[in-house]
Amino acid sequence: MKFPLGSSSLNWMYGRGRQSAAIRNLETHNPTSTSHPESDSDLLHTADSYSSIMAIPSLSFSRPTFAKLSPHPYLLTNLSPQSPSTKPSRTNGRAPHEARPVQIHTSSLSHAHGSALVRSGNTTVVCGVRAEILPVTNIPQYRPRSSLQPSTTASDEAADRAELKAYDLLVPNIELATGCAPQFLPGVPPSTLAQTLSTRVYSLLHSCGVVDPKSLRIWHDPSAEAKKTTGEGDASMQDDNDDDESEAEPPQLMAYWVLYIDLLFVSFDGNPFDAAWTAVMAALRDTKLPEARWDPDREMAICSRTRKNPLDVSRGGLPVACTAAVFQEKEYAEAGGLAGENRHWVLLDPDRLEESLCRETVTMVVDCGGVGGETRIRSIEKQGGTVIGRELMRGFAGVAEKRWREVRDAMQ
Amino acid sequence: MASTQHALLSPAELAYLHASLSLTPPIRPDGRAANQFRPLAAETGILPGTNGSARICFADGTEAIVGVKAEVERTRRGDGGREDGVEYVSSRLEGDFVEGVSSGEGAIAAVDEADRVGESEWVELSVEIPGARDDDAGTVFLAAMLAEALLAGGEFAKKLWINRRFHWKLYLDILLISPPLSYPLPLLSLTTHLALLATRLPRLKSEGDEDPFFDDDWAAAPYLYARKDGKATARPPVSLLVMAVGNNIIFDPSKEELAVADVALAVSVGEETATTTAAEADEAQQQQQPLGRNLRLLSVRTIDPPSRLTPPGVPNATNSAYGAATTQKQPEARAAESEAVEGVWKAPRGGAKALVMAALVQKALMRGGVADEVLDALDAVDLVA
Amino acid sequence: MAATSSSATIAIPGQLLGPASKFQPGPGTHIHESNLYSSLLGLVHVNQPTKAPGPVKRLNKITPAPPPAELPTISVSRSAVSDKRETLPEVGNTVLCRVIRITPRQAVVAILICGETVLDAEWQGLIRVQDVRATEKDRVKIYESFRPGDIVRAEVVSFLSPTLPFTRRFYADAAY
Amino acid sequence: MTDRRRVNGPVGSTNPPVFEDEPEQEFGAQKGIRTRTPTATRKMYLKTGVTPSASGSAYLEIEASRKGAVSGLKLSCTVHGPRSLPRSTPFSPHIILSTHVKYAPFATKQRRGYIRDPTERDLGSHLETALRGAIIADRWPKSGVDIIISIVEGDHDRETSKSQGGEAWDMMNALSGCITVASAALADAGIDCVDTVAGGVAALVRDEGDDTTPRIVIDPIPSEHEQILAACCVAYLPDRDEITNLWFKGDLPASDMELYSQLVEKGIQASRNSNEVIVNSLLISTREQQPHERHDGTTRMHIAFNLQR
Repeated sequence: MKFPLGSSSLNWMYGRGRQSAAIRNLETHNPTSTSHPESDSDLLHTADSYSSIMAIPSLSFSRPTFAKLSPHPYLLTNLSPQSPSTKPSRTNGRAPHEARPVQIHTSSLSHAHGSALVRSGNTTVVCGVRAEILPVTNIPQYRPRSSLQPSTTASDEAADRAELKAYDLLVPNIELATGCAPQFLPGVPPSTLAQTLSTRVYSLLHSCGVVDPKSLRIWHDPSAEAKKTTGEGDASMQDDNDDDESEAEPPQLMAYWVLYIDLLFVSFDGNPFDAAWTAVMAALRDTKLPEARWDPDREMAICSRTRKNPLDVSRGGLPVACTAAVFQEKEYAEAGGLAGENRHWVLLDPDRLEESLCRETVTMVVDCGGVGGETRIRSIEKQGGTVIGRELMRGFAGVAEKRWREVRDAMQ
Repeated sequence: MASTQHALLSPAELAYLHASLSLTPPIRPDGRAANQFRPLAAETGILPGTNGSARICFADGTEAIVGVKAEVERTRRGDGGREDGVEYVSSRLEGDFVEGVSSGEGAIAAVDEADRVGESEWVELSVEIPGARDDDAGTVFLAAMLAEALLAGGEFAKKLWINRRFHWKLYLDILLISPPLSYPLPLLSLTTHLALLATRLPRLKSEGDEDPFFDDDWAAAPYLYARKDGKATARPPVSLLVMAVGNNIIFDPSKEELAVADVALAVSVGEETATTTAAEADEAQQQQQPLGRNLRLLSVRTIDPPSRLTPPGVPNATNSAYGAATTQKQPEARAAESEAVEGVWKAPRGGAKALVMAALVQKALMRGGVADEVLDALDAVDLVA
Repeated sequence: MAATSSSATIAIPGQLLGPASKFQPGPGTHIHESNLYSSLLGLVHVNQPTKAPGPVKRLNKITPAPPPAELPTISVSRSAVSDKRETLPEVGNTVLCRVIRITPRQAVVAILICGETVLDAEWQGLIRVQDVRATEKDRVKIYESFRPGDIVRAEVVSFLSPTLPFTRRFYADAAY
Repeated sequence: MTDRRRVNGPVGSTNPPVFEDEPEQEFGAQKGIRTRTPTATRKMYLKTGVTPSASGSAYLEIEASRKGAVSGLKLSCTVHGPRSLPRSTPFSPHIILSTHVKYAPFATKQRRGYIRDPTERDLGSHLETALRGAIIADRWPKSGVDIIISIVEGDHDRETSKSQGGEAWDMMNALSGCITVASAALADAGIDCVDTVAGGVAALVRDEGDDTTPRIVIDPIPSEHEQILAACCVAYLPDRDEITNLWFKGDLPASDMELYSQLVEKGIQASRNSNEVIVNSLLISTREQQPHERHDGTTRMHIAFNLQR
């Protein structure tokens, strides 16, 4: 199909193909009225002198061609349609605040303790959670914790988090170099993007306290060992319900579970963080750790094949990441000159093309599952640009809530 | 890739070479017979610091040395390992956690099933080709090929068993010390073969599962491959390079010859060992042929023939002032050429018929065939360890 | 098996299309043992022969030496079955490309669109100074003609000589 | 080996969980006896176009034979190109093929590292040989194509396979899967091929039980058999009746080549089966193909990943 704007030919008439001209032409939908810098004039004259060789063809481009040649004006013209009747839509047909539907499928991998496949549009990511045992003897400067009381007070929670972080019990890694997109070919060290993503997931995991360290501890409880009732078997995992035994011989903490959280992008079409985070959450909720007891003679933790306990991720609630990119009418090159009427659009859940054209992005992690369903903002990240201010941010929270519900429903 | 370095021949030369090799009998550039190996000079025991070593120099100037070093290593084995599937076969990435868990059902079970068990982990084989990185696909391919032949049937690894708690760890360092003038597989394989034949391990003095200690008298050290009156009862495998051109089967091709191969195979051959493993028990009855060697087929790998990457010739029909242009992506032009024009070289497409491949293997394994000759030739080399 | 595939119109790589004696191989096909096989996944087209291409045309626009009798050309095209298809720029194609960098001798361009096809991979091209325009070639200054970032329309004049990557002739007025 | 560019986790070494064996109740059932007929391959699911941003892509899943005990094979393959070669590379009259096979960290029993190990590189070169025979290289001079396969889930037993070097046999299954999925992805990418190459595995096995005469089965699962004596993996072009890559490994008496050729024959049969899967999947995807609507991979992936459940 032809691109609606017949005038797109202008880019090549006067603009010397630079998007500056493209934009001008697209604003004033009139070939001749386009003003162009002096620098162009001599070239025009050159052009005239050769019109003899070949008549100037009227170029008009098909959609994909236009998109390839000058993506920015292409997206711009989509967002600012001529007729006020047609609603502004993005090149992918979505409305600015419309996110891609999310699909989540869990426990499809049999070698992982928990796994999830998350698909949002054409971005597909697989997450596998794998638990391994870290004997406390392997931890340099390990500080044994005596208290068995289920940590309730804030200070305890803080201690718990410190524990998670100090011993590095959560190991998220994101692999992008799987050919999931042309720019991510394997055989190279992790790209900056991949490293950033891993780190963001890492810090968010800790700051949100998603994983309850209690469920990662492996205890040795001599008294429980003494009378071998399967009931006490649980004692080795959950310390809360064996306080009564604890007087006799205090159980000791012998080892930790370490969760290796590996993410593999199968297909990449923008907004990797939201997808990755959703996958991590889904996989963690899917994770079941085998019940482990400490075998003092062998000095190692022995797990049961049959009895598995789901990982406790209740404390962290359900934080959901929601990312948007800000698309500005003028690119940087122009911004200086025509600062005045620089329109912008906030594009939720940007795809590859949009990400390549936007400099300003914001990610808000919200959790609406709290008491009374009121929204809690767990984290806000914003990079680049100057558009998003307090007002926008406030509005964006609303968008994030909507997104949260979508993801929550997908999780069910 | 490295397994198929380019031979710099013009399409005309390729066409000529291919034609002469497809004649019956084939005419090889160096005048060899179809199944004749390049003459070679071999010696063993060149590296006194090793348990066994060898050096082979082909007439064409390619040369390789192999050194074998053995170290005593504590056997990693854990009952946990077994059920969980943390077995040693693939335990590169696994920590040494099972260490110290050497007691328990698993270990006992392991000993029950066979008093000596070997792990492929106990052999570490590294190949070095000048000018190729050691993680280069071609080098890895070579190493994997030599290793899989050596470990086939699990017989070799068992030789390294000392007792339940200890084993020999064998390091094979295979170096090509000349530039790779031809595909080095045969050379490397033969050299490795000799080095292993010459390899001796100190005699074990300790008994049972106690920490092993050894007889320091080197003269008393037994050969890794036991020998009776100067002849090895069992022998390491050899890998032969075989290729087919037209209807001819050609052994040990030079680089140029390989460049026009229709198909090339690496065939690894072992010799029937005196001790029959469980693996061979059932085939034992077939093994009783008296004369010649009882060869065994250990592995076959397809070598990507470089011929696929050779520049095509341009028939006069389509040749023109724009000669360069005719080779451009233009389906008609290509397809029209693909009707083979006499005397115009065209890189082969597709693969090879199953029958042809079978014939190659057959030829290599034939009783009294090439494999036999090679083994005999290697027998002639007297061993200095 | 592919050869006995149910669909008549859809071809699968390796599918038998007909004897080479009855058809002329078009794009997306190859000859094996004097039979025509498909080499692409796509739809089969059979074009009845038009007029035999003149020898001059054959020289710069490469069609094969036509068989004695004009045969219908059979070809397999992906256009119908896939929206993304990569094509190699051929001599005579009109391409749109973006100037990457310029030197006094030539301008290096990345080819974005070839004919009607939007290319995934950006193939590199060269505009030699003598190819910028038809007349006064000696007066041409590359830096007066192009700037990095310009989009230019060009025609492929040569391809594939190992020394020169591509060469293009430019109709200057088409470019601006 | 600490990689500063990744999150490395605790300094102290961690161990995979070690299970106390609870033999009978669930294991007895799992001790594999092959239920399929010797000539039956496992169910396969193949879908092209799962990675729209790539030139071509395909996803292959081979069903798990026994729930829980053995995981199925899950492969995702993307093809990038034909693309122009970097300026540094010398002129080539052919398309330059580069293959890359990588296990996902969670694909196998041991957690895999992110750096390719020799096994993966070896798989890569096998795959390259298999594909180079299939593609028509001279259609794309001066171009390169990258074929990247992520093994999302390896074909691995939960318990150790009893035969020595069970992993080595698993490699063959993985390879044949790689060949099949790559072949589909190449077709999807529109790279000229002489045929749709497909992989197949056959093995000479001895079963536990009284009759211990070796028999040949296709698409073997190591743990289902007492012992694997030999196995071969072929990459086969059905319409040309040609083999582009043959990998045999094991221990056979040279005296009867019969056994060997039978093995290869079965391997070909196996690859014929997987070829049918390729052809069907290609036909389906082509039929339902409307331009600008190639992204219906969604629902398929969904189904695919649900096969497990």
